[in-house]
Amino acid sequence: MKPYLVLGCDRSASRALADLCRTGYVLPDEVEYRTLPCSGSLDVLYILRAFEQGFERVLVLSCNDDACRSLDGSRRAAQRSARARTLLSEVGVNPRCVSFRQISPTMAADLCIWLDEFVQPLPAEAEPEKAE
Amino acid sequence: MIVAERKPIAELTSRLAPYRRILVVGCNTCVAVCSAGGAKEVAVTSALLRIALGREHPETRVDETCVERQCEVEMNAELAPSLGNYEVILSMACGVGVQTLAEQFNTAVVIPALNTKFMGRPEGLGEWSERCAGCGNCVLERYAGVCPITRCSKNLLNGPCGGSANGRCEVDPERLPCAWQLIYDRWVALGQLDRYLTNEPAKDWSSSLHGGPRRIQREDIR
Amino acid sequence: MSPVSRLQSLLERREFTVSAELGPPKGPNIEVITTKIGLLRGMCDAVNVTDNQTAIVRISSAATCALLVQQGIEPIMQMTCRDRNRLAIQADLFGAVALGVRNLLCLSGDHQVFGNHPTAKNVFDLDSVQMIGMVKRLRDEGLTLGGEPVDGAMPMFIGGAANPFGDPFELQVLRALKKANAGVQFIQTQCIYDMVRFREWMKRVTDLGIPEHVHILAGVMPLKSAGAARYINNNVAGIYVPDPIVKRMSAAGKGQKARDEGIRITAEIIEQVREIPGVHGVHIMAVEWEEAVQPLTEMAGLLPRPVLAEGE
Amino acid sequence: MNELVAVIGTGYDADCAAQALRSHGFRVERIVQGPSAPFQLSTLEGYVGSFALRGFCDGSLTALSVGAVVVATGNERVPLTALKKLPQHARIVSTKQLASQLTKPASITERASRQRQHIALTIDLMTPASREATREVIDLAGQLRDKCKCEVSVLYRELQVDTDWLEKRVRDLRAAGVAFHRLQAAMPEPDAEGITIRHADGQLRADLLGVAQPVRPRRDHPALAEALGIRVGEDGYLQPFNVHLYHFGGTARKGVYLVGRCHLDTDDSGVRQDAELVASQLAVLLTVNGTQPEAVLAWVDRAKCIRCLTCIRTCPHSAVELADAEGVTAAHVLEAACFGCGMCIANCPVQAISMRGQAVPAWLQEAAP
Repeated sequence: MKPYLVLGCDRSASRALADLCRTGYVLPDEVEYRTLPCSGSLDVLYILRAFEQGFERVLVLSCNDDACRSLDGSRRAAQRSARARTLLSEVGVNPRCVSFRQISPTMAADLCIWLDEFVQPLPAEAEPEKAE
Repeated sequence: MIVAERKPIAELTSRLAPYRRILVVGCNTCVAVCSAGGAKEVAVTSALLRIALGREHPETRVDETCVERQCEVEMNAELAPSLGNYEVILSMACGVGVQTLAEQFNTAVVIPALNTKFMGRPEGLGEWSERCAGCGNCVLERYAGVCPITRCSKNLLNGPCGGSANGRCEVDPERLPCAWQLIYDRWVALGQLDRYLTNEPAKDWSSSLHGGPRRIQREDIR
Repeated sequence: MSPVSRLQSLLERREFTVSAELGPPKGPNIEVITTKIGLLRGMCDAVNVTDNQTAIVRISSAATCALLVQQGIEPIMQMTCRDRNRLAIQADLFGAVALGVRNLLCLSGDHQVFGNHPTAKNVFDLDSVQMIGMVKRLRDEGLTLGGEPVDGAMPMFIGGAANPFGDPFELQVLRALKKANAGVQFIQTQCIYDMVRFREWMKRVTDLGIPEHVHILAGVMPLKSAGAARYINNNVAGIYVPDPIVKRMSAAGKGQKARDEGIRITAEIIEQVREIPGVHGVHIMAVEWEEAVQPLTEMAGLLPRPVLAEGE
Repeated sequence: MNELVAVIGTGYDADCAAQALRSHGFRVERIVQGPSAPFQLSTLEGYVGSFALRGFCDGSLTALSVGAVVVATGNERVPLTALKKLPQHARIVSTKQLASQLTKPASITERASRQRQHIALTIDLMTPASREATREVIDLAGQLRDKCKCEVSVLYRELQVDTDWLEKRVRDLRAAGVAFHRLQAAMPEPDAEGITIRHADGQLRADLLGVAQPVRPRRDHPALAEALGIRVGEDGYLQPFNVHLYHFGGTARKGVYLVGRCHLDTDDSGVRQDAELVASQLAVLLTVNGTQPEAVLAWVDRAKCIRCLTCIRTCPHSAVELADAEGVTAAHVLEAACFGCGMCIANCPVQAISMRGQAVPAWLQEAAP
């Protein structure tokens, strides 16, 4: 069982990841990558189910706001990630275990850094994070 | 339709803490349409309960099901055979559905998961607002189709009060339009402003809940 | 019908009347009332007692009015629809009349969200127009709203409120007519700062012939500071303090200087409203600042108040 | 496949669109939009290749079957009288008016020519520069210089020279003695003898000032967009900026295209290019291959659907409708219109929608309820 789950949009994150892998990059062992046809299809349930299944952290990767082919996908993905954080914090899961980032297909280098950060331990909480 | 909203999860988990076998029952009618108690919200709530309750008691079982209309005894009948497997039913219907389950299954513990809010309609995606207070004696004809009992914060039948400014109600200007502004605008549009000059007498509230719980009987149908 | 109260007598004699507001204490501390009576005695013709004003719980209007009667001050009892149904309103009215209260101001009442019990269930069984009609029936027909005879006479001078600064403007004009039709004898307005709008409202109600049957009492409220003016503009729906007044208050500075300027502005407003045909009196809402009434009435040339002969 | 294409709009943009479409073999139906137009558009139903454009004609509801819709309504020019800060003076005229007088006898331009007057032209006096205004001013400057032999100055806050053609024109004009100056914030000051205009290099005196009228989006865009199931951007032009759609005349609704100044800041030559681009895309799209469904599609389980309309309201592509089949009304995904984004799936309150198609990720197939 891998502890970390990445849900990435097929139109940006998956392409950036493919680029990255062409350079010889290998996903860290702890990370499972699942593709979404568009981040607008991100369902709050996908995130909740992931935690039920035993994942400890989820990273959602969507396109930039003006780069969603379906116009609202990135906005919806951001809002559904925020909703998942609120719901999870209600059941005692650290909301920082769900993160959301926007990416374009050409951002392989950034993705590399983000994935590296994603597998690091969560920094100690300075103060309770405000719900988005 | 009836519009409802899920109670905070913490309230549900504290009510459900003593139980290990839980059946979450949704309703696929009004509360599904307002995204509060259909199959989707049943799945979300159940997942959250499993995470919350399973932490201390991994043996906790949360099962999900939905009936078409929980206020109908016949539609709930399909639940009967499996109820023996559960200690508690978490009903994700409106208050009517919860009470129907409680009446129908007299040995079952039934807990409401939703707060039933109002009779209303969607205003675009993800937004619902109240339209009817069920007063039992509809006055809409006299107010150009805008209900002052429901939509005026003070239920004024001879409004507006002095707290109407720029079309908004002082009670919550961000969210509430002034009902009397809406009535006025409609009257002006319909050329019926003279209707305002008739003083509306004190309302007979006996037809509303104030007259006690209501019941309708139709002998021709019975 | 002969006048039932001093206020009614004076208005019918076409005296320009002065009434002032008295906010009862948030508990049974009669001393507060006595002190305020001391500040208002001789400064006005009647004292208006609020009924859980801004939905904050206080000693009841009826009890305060009864105390005023005992002390020889004529009260105007405010009664809201927010806290009482038709039974309670009529019961309290019987009691108030029995204790010597004669002037009544019928109000819808501020919504409870603005007060100190925002989780309360409101009543609003009646609205203010319906309450006015009910009181008129008690008095003129001797019948309760339910249709049964009233045991005893109900001499009452019936008042209502109006907000010339609320929206929709046309309804705020016509609503005064509805109240007049329901039986109101005097109308007290919301605090006036915006003379342009007030003049327009007066013109419209005069065109409807309302001042021929109904005495209009102009509401005024002295400002304590420029901050208070800005607070009103930002937070109180249906009152508007125009820019020039806010600027004058700012220019006056702080503390006593600002308070003096507030009183001066109010005195000027009183002088202006006095000139408007149909305005028969002024109602001073010096909320929790009853000390302002004396300098204000003095400056506005409203003193001394007329004295009624015995039995008048 | 219906090869009739509706072109909405009048004027140059719509003419270009119609011409380009005809040259690609389409039949074209011109639709005039506006309060006094004979056909009042109300809705666009259906999907690419099989649209029904519904509207009122002489008070009765009619429908036009088309394969695609091209919007070419253009933009609006702001009249100089609407520019509050601009002094209203006989010496200040619009560049459009100047251009129209060039060929007329006894016109202001003819007099200017006779008296060898100094004419100043501004590109972006009041609002940001547009390509249309830039092109108009550069063209006019050349004509005034060459035909009228006037002294000409061009004033700008921003000079958008982003095509080879324009660059060459500006170079030629400079060589021919046309002065180019950057505008200052101060407004031109007209008096009885002339106009004083301050600029970055000092100030100049001109006899006439030609002001290029600013452009703005048409104000009927929101209503038109709503009828067609597309969107208006924050700037008021059709289709918000989107890297997938913006430069290609496409919208989030398959088969609805935009040509020219209703969505782009462009000039006449840009409109012609845009029309050609859209026509060639439609030529590909309106063949059987072009309207093949996407590899992932939303699919509604009719038995589960409660007709709550959430999916219809959620879909950014107008790809879901209520449809009757076997006596049951339920949400139905129009495959030719669906982008497979799955937005409706996550919003469905009864989990009645799932993904179908060859490219559905394996984990999602397992996750389906």
